[in-house]
Amino acid sequence: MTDTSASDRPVQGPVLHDEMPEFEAAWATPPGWRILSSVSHRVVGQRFIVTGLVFFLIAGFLALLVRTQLIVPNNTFLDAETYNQVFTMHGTLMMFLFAIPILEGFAVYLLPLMLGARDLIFPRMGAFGYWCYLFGGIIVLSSFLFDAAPDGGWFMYTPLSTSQYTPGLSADFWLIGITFAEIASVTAAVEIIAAVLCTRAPGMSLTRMPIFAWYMLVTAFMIAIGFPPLIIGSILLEIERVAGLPFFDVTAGGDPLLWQHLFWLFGHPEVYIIFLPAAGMVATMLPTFVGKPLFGYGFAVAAVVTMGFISFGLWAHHMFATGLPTISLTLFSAASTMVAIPTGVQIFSFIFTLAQGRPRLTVPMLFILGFLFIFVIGGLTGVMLASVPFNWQAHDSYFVVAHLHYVLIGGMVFPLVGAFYYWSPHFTGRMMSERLGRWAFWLMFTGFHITFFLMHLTGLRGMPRRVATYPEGLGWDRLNLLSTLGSYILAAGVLVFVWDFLRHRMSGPLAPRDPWGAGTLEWLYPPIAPGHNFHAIPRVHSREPLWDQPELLREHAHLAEGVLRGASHGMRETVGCHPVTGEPLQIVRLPKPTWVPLWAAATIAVAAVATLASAYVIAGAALVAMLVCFALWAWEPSQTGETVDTGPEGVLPVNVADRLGHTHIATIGTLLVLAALYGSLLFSVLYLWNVHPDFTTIAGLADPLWAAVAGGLALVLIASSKVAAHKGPRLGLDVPVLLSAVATGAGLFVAMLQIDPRDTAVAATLWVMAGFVGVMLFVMAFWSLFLAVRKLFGQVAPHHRVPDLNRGSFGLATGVMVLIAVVVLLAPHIEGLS
Amino acid sequence: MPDGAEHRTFGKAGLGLVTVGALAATASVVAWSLASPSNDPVGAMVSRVGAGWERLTQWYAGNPVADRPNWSAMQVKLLDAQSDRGPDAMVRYGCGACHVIPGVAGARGTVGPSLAGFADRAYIAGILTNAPGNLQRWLIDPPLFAPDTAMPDMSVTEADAADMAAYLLSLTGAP
Amino acid sequence: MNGETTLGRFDTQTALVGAGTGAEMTLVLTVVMTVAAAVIFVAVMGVAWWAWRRETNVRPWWVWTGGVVVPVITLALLVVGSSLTLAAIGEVDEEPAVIEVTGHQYWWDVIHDPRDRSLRDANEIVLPVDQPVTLRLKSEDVIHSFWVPSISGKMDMIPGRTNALTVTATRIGRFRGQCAEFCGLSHPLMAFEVVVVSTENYAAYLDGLETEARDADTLQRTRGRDVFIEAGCPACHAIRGVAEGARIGPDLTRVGGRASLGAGMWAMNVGNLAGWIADVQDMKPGAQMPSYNHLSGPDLRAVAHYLESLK
Amino acid sequence: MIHKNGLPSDKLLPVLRDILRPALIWAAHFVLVYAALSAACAQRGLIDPFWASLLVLVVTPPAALWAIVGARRRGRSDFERAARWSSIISALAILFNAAPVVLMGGCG
Repeated sequence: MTDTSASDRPVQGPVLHDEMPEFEAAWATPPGWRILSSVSHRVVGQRFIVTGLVFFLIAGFLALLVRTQLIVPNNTFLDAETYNQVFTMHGTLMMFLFAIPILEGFAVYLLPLMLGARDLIFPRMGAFGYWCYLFGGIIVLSSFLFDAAPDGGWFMYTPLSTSQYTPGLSADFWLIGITFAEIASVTAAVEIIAAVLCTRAPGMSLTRMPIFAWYMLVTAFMIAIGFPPLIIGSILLEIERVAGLPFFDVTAGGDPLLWQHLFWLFGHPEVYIIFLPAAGMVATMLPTFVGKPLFGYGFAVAAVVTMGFISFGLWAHHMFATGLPTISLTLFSAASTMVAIPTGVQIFSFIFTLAQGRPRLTVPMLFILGFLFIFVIGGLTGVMLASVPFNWQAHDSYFVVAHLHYVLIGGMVFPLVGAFYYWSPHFTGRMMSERLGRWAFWLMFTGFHITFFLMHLTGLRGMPRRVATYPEGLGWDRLNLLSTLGSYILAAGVLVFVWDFLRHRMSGPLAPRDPWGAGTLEWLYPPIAPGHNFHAIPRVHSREPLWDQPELLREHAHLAEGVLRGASHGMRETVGCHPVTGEPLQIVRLPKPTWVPLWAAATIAVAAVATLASAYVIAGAALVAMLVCFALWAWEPSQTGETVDTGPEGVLPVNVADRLGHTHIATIGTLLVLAALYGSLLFSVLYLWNVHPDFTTIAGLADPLWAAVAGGLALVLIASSKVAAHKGPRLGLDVPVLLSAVATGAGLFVAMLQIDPRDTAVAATLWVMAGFVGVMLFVMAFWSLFLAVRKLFGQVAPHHRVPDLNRGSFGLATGVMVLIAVVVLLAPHIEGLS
Repeated sequence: MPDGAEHRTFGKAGLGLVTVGALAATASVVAWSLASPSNDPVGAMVSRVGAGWERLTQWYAGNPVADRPNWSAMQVKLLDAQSDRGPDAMVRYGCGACHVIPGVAGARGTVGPSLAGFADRAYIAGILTNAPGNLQRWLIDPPLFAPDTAMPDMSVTEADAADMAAYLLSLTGAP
Repeated sequence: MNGETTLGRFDTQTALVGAGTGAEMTLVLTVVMTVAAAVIFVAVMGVAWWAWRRETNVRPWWVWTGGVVVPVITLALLVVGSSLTLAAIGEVDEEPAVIEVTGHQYWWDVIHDPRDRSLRDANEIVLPVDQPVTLRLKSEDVIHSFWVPSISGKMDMIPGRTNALTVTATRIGRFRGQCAEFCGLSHPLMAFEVVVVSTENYAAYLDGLETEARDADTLQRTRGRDVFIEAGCPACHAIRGVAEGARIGPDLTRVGGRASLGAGMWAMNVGNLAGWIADVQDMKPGAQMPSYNHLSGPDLRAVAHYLESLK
Repeated sequence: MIHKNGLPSDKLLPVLRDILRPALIWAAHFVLVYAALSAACAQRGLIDPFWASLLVLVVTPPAALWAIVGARRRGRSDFERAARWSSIISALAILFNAAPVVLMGGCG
């Protein structure tokens, strides 16, 4: 594929416009400022990427402030308060507002192109996620303007972050802004799951999927399960700060370690959530430059899947020094070492891919080699840190700072910069500079090692992290001086890259079609972005269609053979597939540009800001407005029952009402997130109950009779929503669902009234658990009411079964959650447990 | 274009040379950063170079160092005082707890006045004229001259007081 | 005792010099793991270099070997080795003495043998050489972490819990420790010293802790003691024989005898003491103690001299 | 040599299950071990450490065996290989989960 003969060379030149005016008009991006209403994955993905890059530069600037403060001992460049704000915001921005969103941006942009879809499967949700991310990020950053920047560390340990030790709004800015921005991550995760499983080109079975899609699929599942613990933790902490409920207060049976458990249940998988997409980029770019497929695609898939699981079993290695029993330490120590196995498998897959061919040393390849070099060191120090005695010395010292930057910069930033060089033709139609790229690489590589390698020594010489200053003469002076100088070199490398990125948009050489000789489908079109994908979606027969199906590149891209050529009736459509086999299953109708996602996100932003300002009436009003936005969002009819002639694949139904339909898979994904949220709450209850036995009897017990009644009503709810799903849309079937949801909530509320949430942490957590179930029931009630109104207005035809099907699954889950809550509430009545 | 094979790189010998050089540089830098402060060949070299540079500039300014006595400097001279020992002594006596003193580690106290540009002051604490001997005696026992001062007598030795005074009188210019 | 200041001394706060059994065993583990990691790193890079140069038909068992077999053996050794080290660190031959250390923002309250609450000191922990001591670690406010790198690894101090850390110091000397968990504004200024002494000196030290504070023997010191009481200092600080009972701030019975002031940060002398009393919020932002900048100059000096005399 | 894409689509689902199952067994086993140790070694002291250890020791071998059965799957397509890999990695991880009970006595 490197030595393509002249006859195989791709046909050059841009897409001919006006080839299919109806198709191109249907997919046109709105001009001017109305582009803000665009929901196209290309627009949304690029927004994510650019915004993430801006946050990266801000966070990097903060890092330079940190390094400058530490350049000499006893420095007074920043005072302690500012320093604490700076390092807190550095970590926060890098982890929450740069790393995850920018990788999701790449996924949002690349996945449909790689998978052979015309857009991401829920375009409005992608746009909504972006606005949540942007508004959340702005809220967090705006704290600087109010002189209330968070200063409790990105980990926000209680009790330091409670209102007693951090009065004022700084911690609230963090909790509210970050939780808001996390909505983006979670929605994007659900969307990626559905997109990878449901919109692939005909013939693209799971074994033929580009490896990047596998990495993103696993990552998306990890986000769906990994982020909820932190969301729950943040909600608990915010409630404690605002309403004084004692979740983390030891005098009422709360526990500061509960926060640490919840935080690291998120925080450790987070590291892999950041690493995996970047490794997926490596696995995508590497074969291109070697000219051979990835060695051990199956190895990599197995490794990524097992890694996704095992990474959830290591969270407590961030808590080795908290006094856990030795046996728990050993458990987490052993589990932590095990994650090195799937990591090692991937690394060797990459290395042996090199051995399959003659690699070309391009700039992206250079960054991949840098990734290998740095990440292997970071992985080895990570294994060292899994050893408990060593961890006791290295924990919270500069050794850990060194380790985590080796893992995150080596494992994520280097592949990311390589990815920018690799995929930039997609964004601009031009190539970035090989020469500047080499400068950027060598400056970053050298600067990185000077900065962070020495920190291993600084840490072992006893320097703790997060210190605004240090006395001279303890052996840290010169190491810090060198680290700071190194950080300037690293920053210079980043600036060269940014300069090249800005510069090449105007003056870079025009990119040819498939400029690197890659095999994946995103290079089918010449990289002057046409704003729409796939005039016709080609059938794929292998993982590298552009290598194995040379006919795809032999003529102009818009002439390529495929299904669904052109548009029907000016609608945006793409092919929905069977999740496993990739065979066409349905036609997915996609929405046109709309302002609703922006409005919906804006209402949440207003609610968040109003909460910060303690204007709870406005916050409530904004949440009502949010419900209106969501109702508008879902108002239009579901179009099930229509059919489309796809050409080669025959006639396919639109939006099938089936378990394998894309909305149902997304419903399952959403339920996964909700189950993880609920599971985090149950974990909190059990943890507090197990750790503070003295406090579990003080709070009253729930009323057993009413709890049992609520449980019975939950069964009615399950039955009625399932019946409605089975029988299809009828107005009369919505009424019992609505009533049973409301009645269940009322029963649960009455049962809870005997428990005073201010008494103990367990009682408070039980109330939050009941509140969560209440929100689920509210959603069921609102959903039923909404469906009923739609039916009254004739928006739902008899064959439009999709909404009822999805509500049926949601209702089942809600009912099960109520039943679990009832069991938890009734259990203390059993002799001996309380 | 992207085909990296055509890019010129170092020759084999050059690559080896660069590698060895980089390794040697890394090793020496790490060794330096780990050495104790008293064992500082690099620092010594830097200060030798600095001193040489100073001599060179003064020679260039037509003011040979050794020839003419520097009267303004002589005025400040205290018996056996070494101004470069001043900052150390000040750290030991805790002067920085109350004063901002340029060049003294951690000295950013705001209890007393900043001592930046001290040599330009006319009076010490508004009581004694700012002369080397006065300053030395003031440092040894401030309450002797100003019974209501908050500055305590810190059992400063004669020699330390001389060093500190010499250092303070080297602080010129606006703060 | 304070001829040599606490600061400016190299190698007193490093995990690379062992002065306690925990640190020494961990250091061995550290060296072994570092060497192994270096060997593995070179080997992996060697394979990568070879893979870059060669074009060959790759066999799956290569990935098996590199990715599973070799790592599993190495990791099993690591888990067993570090578990054995972990067990060995906790092992002691004799009944350990008990010292209770409580973290506060931003200082350390030390009680020798918690059964007798009167043996209090602060910010300086004296340990007998070659005798096991169990440190009972607590916190009064936020999470702190107790870390003396030369003696042992760190252990967190968490409100509502008591963590135990058993250490055996093996070298006579002074070793610096520092709070290792971010605890607020003056977290970097929360250090302390561990003084390891011979068994005889340790007994003498404990005896000394039981005696009352030294008398105010000069006019100025007497005035200083009176100012101490008049200004309300006994609300937080105890000086045995003068003002007892308060536990909010550090015990000052022997404050002048400590090598450092402000939790291991400044040398103990009249100058620093005066500056500290007059403007503690500038020296240690966020500390619980207010700045006593309303004392007259002579009163300030008197208090500083009085406290400095308490050895 | 590895046969890529060698798997007909209708055989894909069982292989996929074989990739996922060992990891899910690992997860269940990990939760069980964590729960047993937490029940035995936290303040409440719900069960005796001895029974917790015994439970872990009893459960681990069958869990590891059950995870490893996927490795019986023959076939040279790389997804069938992936199932073997997943089995072996998960089985090893399950054995490592039992390490604390073997290496430490009681709650330590």
